[in-house]
Parts: sequence; C-alpha cells; structure tokens
Amino acid sequence: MAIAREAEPVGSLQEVKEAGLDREDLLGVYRNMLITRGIEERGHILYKQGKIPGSFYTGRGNEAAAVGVATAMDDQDVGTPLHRDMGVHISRGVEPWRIFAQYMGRADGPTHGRDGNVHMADSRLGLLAMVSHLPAMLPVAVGCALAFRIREEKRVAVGWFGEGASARGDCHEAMNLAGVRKLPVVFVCDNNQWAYSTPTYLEYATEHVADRAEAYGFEGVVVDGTDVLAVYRESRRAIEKARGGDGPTLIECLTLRMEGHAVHDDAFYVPKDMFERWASSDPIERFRTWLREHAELGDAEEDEITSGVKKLLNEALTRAEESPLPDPSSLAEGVFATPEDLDTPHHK
Amino acid sequence: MAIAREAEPVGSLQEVKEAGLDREDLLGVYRNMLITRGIEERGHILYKQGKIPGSFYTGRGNEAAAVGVATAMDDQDVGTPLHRDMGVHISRGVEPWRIFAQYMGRADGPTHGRDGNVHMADSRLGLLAMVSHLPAMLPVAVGCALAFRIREEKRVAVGWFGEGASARGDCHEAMNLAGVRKLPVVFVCDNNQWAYSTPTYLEYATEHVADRAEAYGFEGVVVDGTDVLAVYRESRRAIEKARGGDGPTLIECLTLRMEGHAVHDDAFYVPKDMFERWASSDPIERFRTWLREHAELGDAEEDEITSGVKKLLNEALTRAEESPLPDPSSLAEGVFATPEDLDTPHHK
Amino acid sequence: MAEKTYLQAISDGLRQEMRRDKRVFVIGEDVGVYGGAFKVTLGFQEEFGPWRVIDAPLSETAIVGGCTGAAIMGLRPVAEMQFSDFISCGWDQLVTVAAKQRWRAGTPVPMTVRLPSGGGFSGGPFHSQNPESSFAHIPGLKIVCPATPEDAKGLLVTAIEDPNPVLYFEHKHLYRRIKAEVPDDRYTTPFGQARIHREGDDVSVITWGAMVWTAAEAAQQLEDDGISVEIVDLRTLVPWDKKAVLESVSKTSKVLVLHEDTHTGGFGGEIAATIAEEVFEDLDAPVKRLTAPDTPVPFSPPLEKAFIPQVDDVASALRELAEY
Amino acid sequence: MAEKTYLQAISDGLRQEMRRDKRVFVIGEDVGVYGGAFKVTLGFQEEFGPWRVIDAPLSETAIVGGCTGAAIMGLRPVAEMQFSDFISCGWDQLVTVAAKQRWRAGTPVPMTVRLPSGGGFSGGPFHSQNPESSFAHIPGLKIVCPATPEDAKGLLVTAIEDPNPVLYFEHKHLYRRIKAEVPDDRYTTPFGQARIHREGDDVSVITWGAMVWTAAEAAQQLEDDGISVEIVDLRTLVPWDKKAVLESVSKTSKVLVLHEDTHTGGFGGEIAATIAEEVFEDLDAPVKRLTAPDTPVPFSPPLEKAFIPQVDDVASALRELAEY
Ligand SMILES: Cc1ncc(C[n+]2csc(CCOP(=O)(O)OP(=O)(O)O)c2C)c(N)n1
Ligand SMILES: Cc1ncc(C[n+]2csc(CCOP(=O)(O)OP(=O)(O)O)c2C)c(N)n1
Ligand SMILES: [Mg+2]
Ligand SMILES: [Mg+2]
Repeated sequence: MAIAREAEPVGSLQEVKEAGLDREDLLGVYRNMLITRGIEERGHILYKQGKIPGSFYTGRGNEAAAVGVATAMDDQDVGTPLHRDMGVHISRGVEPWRIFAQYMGRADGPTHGRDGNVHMADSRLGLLAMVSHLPAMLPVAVGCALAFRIREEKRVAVGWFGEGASARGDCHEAMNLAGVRKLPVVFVCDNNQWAYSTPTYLEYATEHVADRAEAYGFEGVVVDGTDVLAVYRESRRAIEKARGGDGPTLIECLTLRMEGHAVHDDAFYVPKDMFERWASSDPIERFRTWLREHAELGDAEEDEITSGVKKLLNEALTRAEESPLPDPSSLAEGVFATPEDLDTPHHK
Repeated sequence: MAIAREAEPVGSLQEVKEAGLDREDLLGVYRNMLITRGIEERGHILYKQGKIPGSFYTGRGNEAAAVGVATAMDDQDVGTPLHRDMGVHISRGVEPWRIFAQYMGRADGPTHGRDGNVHMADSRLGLLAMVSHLPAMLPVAVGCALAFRIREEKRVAVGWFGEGASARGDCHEAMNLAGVRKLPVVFVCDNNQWAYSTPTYLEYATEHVADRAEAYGFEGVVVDGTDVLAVYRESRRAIEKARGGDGPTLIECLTLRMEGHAVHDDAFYVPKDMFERWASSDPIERFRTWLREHAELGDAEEDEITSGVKKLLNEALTRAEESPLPDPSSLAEGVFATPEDLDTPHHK
Repeated sequence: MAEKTYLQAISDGLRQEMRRDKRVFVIGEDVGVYGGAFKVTLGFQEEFGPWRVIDAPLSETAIVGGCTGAAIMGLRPVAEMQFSDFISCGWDQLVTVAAKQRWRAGTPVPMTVRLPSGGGFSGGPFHSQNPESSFAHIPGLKIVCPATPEDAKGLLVTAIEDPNPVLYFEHKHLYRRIKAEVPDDRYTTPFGQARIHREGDDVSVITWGAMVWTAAEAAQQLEDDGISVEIVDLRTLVPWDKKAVLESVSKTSKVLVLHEDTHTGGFGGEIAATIAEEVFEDLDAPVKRLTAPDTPVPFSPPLEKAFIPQVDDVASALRELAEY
Repeated sequence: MAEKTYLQAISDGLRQEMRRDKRVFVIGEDVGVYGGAFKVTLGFQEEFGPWRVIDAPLSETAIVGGCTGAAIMGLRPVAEMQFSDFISCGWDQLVTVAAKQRWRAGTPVPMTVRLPSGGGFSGGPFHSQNPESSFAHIPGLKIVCPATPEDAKGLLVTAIEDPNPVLYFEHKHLYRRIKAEVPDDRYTTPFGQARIHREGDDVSVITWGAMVWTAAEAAQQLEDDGISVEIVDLRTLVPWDKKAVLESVSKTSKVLVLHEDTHTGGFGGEIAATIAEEVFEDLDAPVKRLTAPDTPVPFSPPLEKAFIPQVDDVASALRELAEY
C-alpha cells in the first residue's frame, strides 16, 4: 500500500511562473544541468587518462533531481548533498574548475587534495561536505535545522540520502528527531533504484521510501526525478512549509542510476531494458524538449548556452590542471581548528 | 492518523480456549504474574536493606504484557526480554532464587555477579541476556530469526523494546531487515508511556509506535498491556504467523510504568491522575477478577496459589542469601569462550 | 570562592556559560524537566527554556550528529550522554563526521559532549566504563578528564569555547565525593597542561580522573616509608602534556602509568611508549602500568574492587618501583 | 599447492569452509550477485544459494547484530564490511553486545567479520583506514591481520572456527599484489603465534599486515649496509604473541614498532609499552615507533605517500636505531 502522495508532472510555463521561476531562471536551470553532466562526463575522460586517483562516481540521470531541489532553496538555506548531487554544488555556485581540481587531488580543490570525488563543499555557499558513511549527514542536516529553530531563523536545511541508505539507523534517528520537534528540514531521497548492486526490494519493504514519512509524523511525496520542474515545485512547497514552521517533508525523487555504481562497475546486474526505458526519459533531454515546446527555446539560444557551457568547462579544466598537487609537508596541519576558523558566515 | 490495528479485549473462557489456553494454563499465567510481582516487590525490600548494590529496576504494571507474550511462545522459540520483562524469565522457567542471587551480585546468579538487575538470561531456556544499550538486542533477535530461516526451522524469535528506545537506529535496522526478508520475528513494544522522564510525544510523532510497522512492510497491533489474555491472543497470532512464514508483526503493549524509572526516581514528572487511572487497571487484579468471573477461581484455590507463591519466594530468598559472593580471583576468566562453551542446545 | 562538589562545579560552570553566551545550548536524554540523570542541569530548563535545554529522544546518533550540524551553524552545543557508555551509539558520528570535518573540509565543529564515566558503585558492565582511550586514538577529537572541582569548571568552559569536538569525561565517582574551593568568576583551564597534584622525588605517577585520588592516598601511605611520590594529573588526554610527563620522569627516573580503563590498548600504553622512546636514558626502572584487567566492568562489589585499581594496588606498584 | 593471490586465498578458504560446514554463511552488502566489492564471494551465491550468501540492506548495525544472534543460535556467520571503515556503524553492536556476551552471560558468539582495510590507492579518508587498534582495546574481541596468502587462508579458517567474535582485517593493498603458494587442503593457522618473516640480529621490527612487506623491502636495503633486520609479523593483535616479540627484542636489543594506523593510541603503543616494561634491561636503545601521523587518511597521492610509512621511512628509522 502506498501512503505517500504521488506528485503530478509539471505542465505549462504559467504553472512554472506561479511556482516562482521566470524564463531566465529556467534557462539557468537548464544551464546548471548541462554543467553538471558536462563535469561528470569530463571526469570520466580524466579518469581514463589516469588523472583521477582512486575511484570515480557520478550522478548521471540525477541532474534534474539535484538541480531542481537546489533551485528551490534560498540563499540562506543549507544542505548536505551526496555523491549523485553534483547539480546541487553547481546550482549553489561552486566553480567547476575547483571541482576538477578536487577530482584530481589538486591543491585548489575545495578539500586541497585531502578528500576526493564529490566529498567536498563550500560552506560559504551553505553546503556541508559529505562523508562516505551513508547517510551520516542526515543527523547533521537535522542539527542545522535545530540551530535555525533555536535561533528562530527562517532558514531550512535540506538533507539528501539514497534509497539504499534509508535502511540505516542514522536515517531513522534523524527523521524521528525532526518529526518530533517539527524542525525546518526537508529530506530528499535520491531513489535511483540501486544501492551499488542491490535492488530496492532488498533495501526496504514498502512501495516507496516516502511511505516512511508517516512513521515520523510528516508528509511523504514521490516525484519523477527526471522532471526538473516537478522536483522544483515539490521542493519549493516543502521548503516553504518547513520555513513556515510546519515541519519536515520527505521528497522521494525517482530516477535510475544511468551508470555503474562507480567507474569500475559495468552494472551487469541492471536489466538492459531498464536502462533503455529510463534513457528515453533523460532529464536533460526532457527539459530541453519542454523548453522548446513551452518556453520558446530556439536553436540559436540553445547553441549559445551549449557552447557557453563547453567553454566554461574547457577553461575550468585547463585551470584545474594548472593547479599544483598539495604539498606533503602540509599534511598534519588543521586536524584541529583554531578560533579564527570560526570566522565564517555560519559560525558567527 | 493511527495505522495499526487496535486489538479487542478478551471476553469469555471459550474464546481463550480457542486461543490455546486451558484452565490449568490460565492459573499458571496468574501464578507467573504473581511471582513476577513478588520478586520485584521483594527486590525493593532487599534494596532498602542495602543488599542490592547499584541501582534497581522493576516492571510493575508490565506483568501481563511480559507473561502474556512469553506464554504464547513455544519451547523452541527464543527471546530477548528487557528490564521490564521479568515475567518472561519467570514464564520460561527461571528459578526465582537465581534472580535474587543476581540482584545481590551473588555467585549463583545467572551472571555470577558479573552483571546486575535483569541483565541476565538462561540460554537453555531460549533467552538472551539484555545489554543496557537500548534497543541493541533487536538486531540480535532478528539474527536469531535469520538463523531459523536459514536452517528452515519452524522457530520464532521475540524481540522486546521500549517506546523510548524505538527512536534508536538499532530499532530501524532490525525491523527493516526483518521486513525485507520476512523473517520469523515478533517485535514487542513495552509502551509504558515514559522513557525515564521523557513523555511519548518527545520520543515519536505518530499516534502509536505500532503505526511504524507499515514502514517496514508488516502489520502493527496495539493491545492493552494490562489485559494478559489479549496480549496472549495477539502474541500467539503473531508468533504463529511468523512461524508460518508470513513475516514479522509489531505488537505494542500499552501500559503505564507504575513506579519511577528506577528505585531512586520518584517519578514526580508523571501526573498523579495518570497513576490513579492506570492503578485501576492493575494487570494482576484485572486478571484475578476475570478468573473469578469467567473461570470459577474461588477463595480456596486463590489462597493456595498465593501462599504457594509466597512460600516459593521466601525459600528462594533464603537460598539466594546463602549464595556466596563471587571469588575475585575469577574475574578475568571467560572473557573469551572456549570450544566447549559451544556445547549448548542452541550452538549445536 | 566557595566550596563546591565536583558535580556542582560542572553544573555552575555550564550555567554560567549559558548565561554569558546565548549560543550555548544543552541537549540530551532527560536533561530538561528531570535535570539529567545526575541532576547536572537541574533547573536549567526553567531558566533557559525548552529550546536551550532540549530533551532528546533516546537517539545518541541524532544527538551527536545534531550537535555537529548545530555547531557548524554557529551554535555551541553541549550534549549530555546519560552515561558515557552510551557514546558507543554515537561513535560513528563522532569519528566519521565531527572528528574529520575540519581537516577534510575546513569546517570546524565546536561542540562538547559531556560523558559521566567510571565505576565504583556497582554500575555493572554498561554504566561504569571509561571509554576515553578509544576516542583518544581518533585524530580530531579532544579528550578532557578533570579530577578536581576547579578543573571540572575551568576545563568545561574551555571545552565549550574550543572550536573542536571535545569529549568531556566527568567521573561519576567524584561527583559528590570530591569537594574543594572553586572560583565564582568565569575562568578557563587550558588544555594540554598537566597539573602536579603532588610533588615528589622518587617515583612519578602519571594518571587522570578518579585515579588521581587513589594515587594520592597511596602516595600518602608511601610517605610514611620515606618514599616521595610525584603525581602528574594529565587533565586532558588529547592534547596531553608530554613535556610535564617527561620532566617528571626525568626527575624521578621511575614511573607508574595508572588508569581505571582496561589494560590492552589503553591510553597508558601511549604514555608508557612515549616515555620509553623519549627519555629512555633517564629511566632507572621499567615503565610500569597499573590498570584494570582486560574484562568488562563487573557488577558485584568484590569483583568490582578487584577490577578498579585500589589504593593498595597502587601503593605496592609504587613500592616495587621504588625498590627496583 | 598452487600460487594464489592474497585475495584468492581468502576466497578459497571461505568457500572451502562453507562447503565443509553448513553452519557457515556469508552476509554483507553486495556479496551475492555482485560477489562483493572486491569479488571475494564471486560465484558463492550460485553455489550456496541466497540464504547462505545474503545481500544485506545498507545496515551495518543489523549485519553485526544479526550475526550475533545467528551465531548464538549455532550458525557461523561471516559478515563482510564493504570497507573496514564502515565498521564504525557497527561499533556499538560489537563492543556492547558481541564482545561482552561470553563474559557476562556465558553465551559465546562465534562470528567473523571480514574487513577490507588499509590504504595505498587514494581511497581517501573513508576507504583507507586501519581501525584495528580501536577494537584491540575492547576485551572480548579477537583481531586478525594476515600479511601473506597462506596466513590469509589459515587465519580465516581459524577465525570461523573460533567460538568468539573475530575481526579479520584483510589489507586491500595486498589483495592482488601479494602472491604465494597456498596449500590446497584445509588448515588452520593458530591465533597468537607470530611469524618470523625474516630473521636478523641487529634490529627487530614488530609489525603486521601490509607493513610486513614495507619492512621487508627496507630490511633488504639495510642488508646491503651490513645491518641485519629481524621482522616479526604479529598475524593477530588479540591475542598478540608477547613471547615472540620479547624474544626477538631480547636478541637484537633494538626495536622498531611499525604500523599503518595513526600514531596516538595506536596498538604500537601497547607493544612498545610492553617491551619497555618487560625487557627493559635488554634494551640498548629507546623503543621506537613508526606510524602514520595523527590525521585522517588523505586522498591525493603525494599526501597519501606522506601519510603511509614508506620503505625509505622504515629504512631510515632502522638505520637510526642501528646506529644508536
Ligand atoms: C555506512 C555505509 N556502508 C556502506 C557503504 C558503501 N556504499 C557506498 S555507496 C553504497 C550504495 C548506496 O546506495 P544508495 O543509498 O541507494 O545511494 P546511491 O549510491 O545509489 O546513490 C554503498 C553500500 C557506505 N558508503 N556507507
Ligand atoms: C542507548 C541508550 N541510551 C540511554 C540509555 C539510558 N536509559 C536507560 S532506560 C532509558 C529509558 C528507556 O525508555 P523506554 O525505551 O521507553 O523503556 P522503559 O525503561 O520505559 O521500559 C534510558 C534513556 C540506555 N539504556 N541506552
Ligand atoms: Mg540508490
Ligand atoms: Mg518506556
């Protein structure tokens, strides 16, 4: 029995305007999705060139979900995006060259080569760097919301988690505390139907992950994660609801992980037709079509956006490759913070 | 919105017979409830006499829930009872003198003075000794069920937890695994409405704890925990369902913790009228009345039972007090098991 | 200045800090109406309200993780574990998120976790542990173990002020047993500076927490035999005052490392190894350790007495060293 | 007898044991269809079916707690952590339930947890750790760290047979790098017996896991300079072979304790302290430790190289000792 609400797809430009996005915004969303995918595609190439140490993870298929949610956040809101959520970093304004530098373990990456992949965040943009342990950032996101509640600020925290990670205790404790205290937090489940090689029915026994929200006293919504506008609309609703003091929402974005778990994984265990089915609902292509049909996106404008993104990424890549490797003598610095470190927008 | 089923109280002797208990069984249940309360009442006296080191916890008000569930278990079933569930140990046949010895830290207690209170169990009777950390025994109970499933045995594991402890990650991970794999386990929530001084609305945001069962794909039932026969009936159903391969059930037994959290706590935070209301539904008195009304329990027979219990407990106390304190030189023994230790009914 | 118990010193220090700094809040199980299992926060909720003295659900992971988030957002959370034993349920959050966030991502996590720890009153295996050694091994966590009322207050204030996750182990067996003068005004006691609890020339004892007092009684015994014992109270394990320890050892050339936690892999090993590495030439005797044995903490009094190092155990270890 | 990688030795040992003993089952994330993140259980589910090779939800607590229950019910669970780092999420179950159950309640818990550990390939802070020291401090857990293919198989079989919770740390950097002859038949390698990886007279190295090979390369370097190095591979940390260590140290009178885990509170401290306490008179030099620094494990290659002790680091530490 499904308990959660199933969200409708978004139709007209008018509807989108009512939800708070004008045409300029929509093109920005499209651009962010392109950048997101472009970064990860170039990451693949870098990896094959041997320039990325360790492993390499992407969020192909999840661009709409990530960008859609991030677009619905206000500047002062904060979030804890995960390894499929590059689009969140991009939407919040992280410079692509820093991300390439991060991938390659360079000194100018957000973690200065200390961590890899999307294990990074710019706290000045309201993002907290993920840890590998899933979903350990959910209690942390709830803690941010708790701070907002204590200070009576009208800010919202957004915590991401995968459908696989929903099985862990951290997910439960975080949602329960948030529900009990009606904290201003929105939980976003990136349900890409696989946890590494594990299918959803071995991770949870409900129809939807969002069906769990009831168990914590708040609403659950399932949304098509390839429909960026629907994701945006539902996120905006949930965020404003949280901001208004009406507590958490669990939004489940349904997608398919369009690649292996990481670069080494060929995803042999995913049925071929599943990939085919979801490929026909590619989030970027889908939004592009919508923009052409509903927002008069023409060839020229599209070319401009596409080539702008290409240029941005090419320059970013060059700049990142110029970034030096970190100095080994710096290794032991900064295990402990100094009082000056507290001099950031959030800590003040 | 309540999701769980609310169980009806039990009516006639006939109904009870159909549920599997004859008159002899019923008197046994009554006797076990009396022994349970008697042990804990005497424990209080021992404590005041300075004979119990450390703290002292009881389950007053929970006798029906504990004995009711345990009575529904078959011999080969196993369980992980908690600090309010003395009735489970009694129903499974633990000798009271051993419990007194445990309370007093004597060598003949089940843990030989190594642990205290109800932190004990006789594994030959299918019980596993609780740890303090709540509800850490739930994943363990699920592991027992997993073993039964792997070996294709028709056995069931019963895992207890408090409504407060339902907030912890262990509860979630245990229930989720059990739900996903439809394991033969029954989860029993001793909902005594307080977690130490914390009221239920600060622990969970649903109406009932049992409402959560849906989130794990199985049924939740709320039962009046002062009605031993209703508890028995629901437990029996759930246990037989699990035994039949139809997966877990969450049974929530609603009671009130009729004393402080432990002996040092006067429960000033519990509204007086709450105590009064629940005192009028004392599980032992309630069952006694039922037995007199429906099962022809007369004065003589009642006296016989009561005095039998008194005698048993007096003798138990004497025997326990004769038990020596443990020998300090034994302290370091048995941190690690030897192969011979595996020579128990369960390990073979 | 007034005489206060160790418990009062903690409570007063915390209250004072909450009055001074609105960013400080308390969260834990039963810390509100009940005032905490040991009544450290008694009356706090009345004074500071339910959003600065927060009764948490039974959720150590949410408490620790929640404090991490709130700290990053600029508050100064003080979490209470009901017993330090239960921090095992917050282990992952502490070691995975809080401890590594500054080094990895540049994000400081200024939070304090209060942990009532230690045995001595038949708390049994789950209400008596001293888990400081496990955490002292994790880079990024600071570890505080006050022994006196004055330090209890001063180190708590420093912990709250510190921009890092600090585990503040308050020994339950000192709560009401140890009383001393405590300054009324706010003050901080620096981390990483040991305190010479007692000066002496023949043997050094390196210890912390409740064992400081056990060592002091033993030292008293030895004084009668003409053996002069120096007691170094580390106060904090991370950072630990290597300099003070090595100086004391170089002076006496004999050392006993003493702790209430179990032996193998206990923090005493770190101290003993450092001494053996750095002042090897100054030593006139093996570096001796006296600790609890490698078992869980037992419940029954005779067992617990055999588990926790007693005054006589310390005295005979010191005598042995002195005679070496 | 055939040449096998360390990884194959683990896989073959486990498969053999599952064929022999129906009580043995495997549970972990992606161990079934996928064969585990490192393919140790590749093909197992086809052979043994989905109820002896169980794909668990992403739930380390349920995995560890579940194994505890299944072990008590008489099975012989072998849990796989996808990376040893994630055992932090099962910490409480291990230290609170599994480790203490035998001593407290007389109930043995015969389970094995396999933990792919260690760095060397830019896994970063959460896929490279060596958490053995944290667990070695907890009474009731056995800790195994094989360095060779032969030991990898023999110690795994012993672990499964052992009536206690055993943490079996398999070093990922040895998986495909280290090959050697491994007996085909079933055999057990006893716990608590160190292996002399290389005999020598001038300096002893006490180590385990991947560092055995780093030490071996360094020893080779030193041989050219006429310095003879003895390498003691502990194989198991709990129990650890004190006798073999002390004998080696007494023979060479100089010792380097080496590990890949971080310094403060690492198990090297325990070993160094024991040496300083028990064979103090035989020492001709301070007990030296060489370890990773007190930071998380870095991702970028130059940082990781600075973090993990390298052959040259070991060689110069040994030279320093030899010249003392
Ligand atoms: C606590 C923990 N255990 C295991 C892992 C290893 N691991 C990394 S990703 C992954 C699957 C995650 O699945 P899901 O939550 O659905 O996220 P997805 O990768 O599909 O986005 C696993 C098991 C981990 N990161 N954290
Ligand atoms: C993990 C953990 N945290 C804290 C405690 C301390 N503690 C002991 S009992 C208790 C309240 C438990 O409430 P509930 O689960 O409702 O059980 P009850 O005692 O009411 O039967 C608490 C907080 C504990 N035992 N375990
Ligand atoms: Mg997924
Ligand atoms: Mg309760």
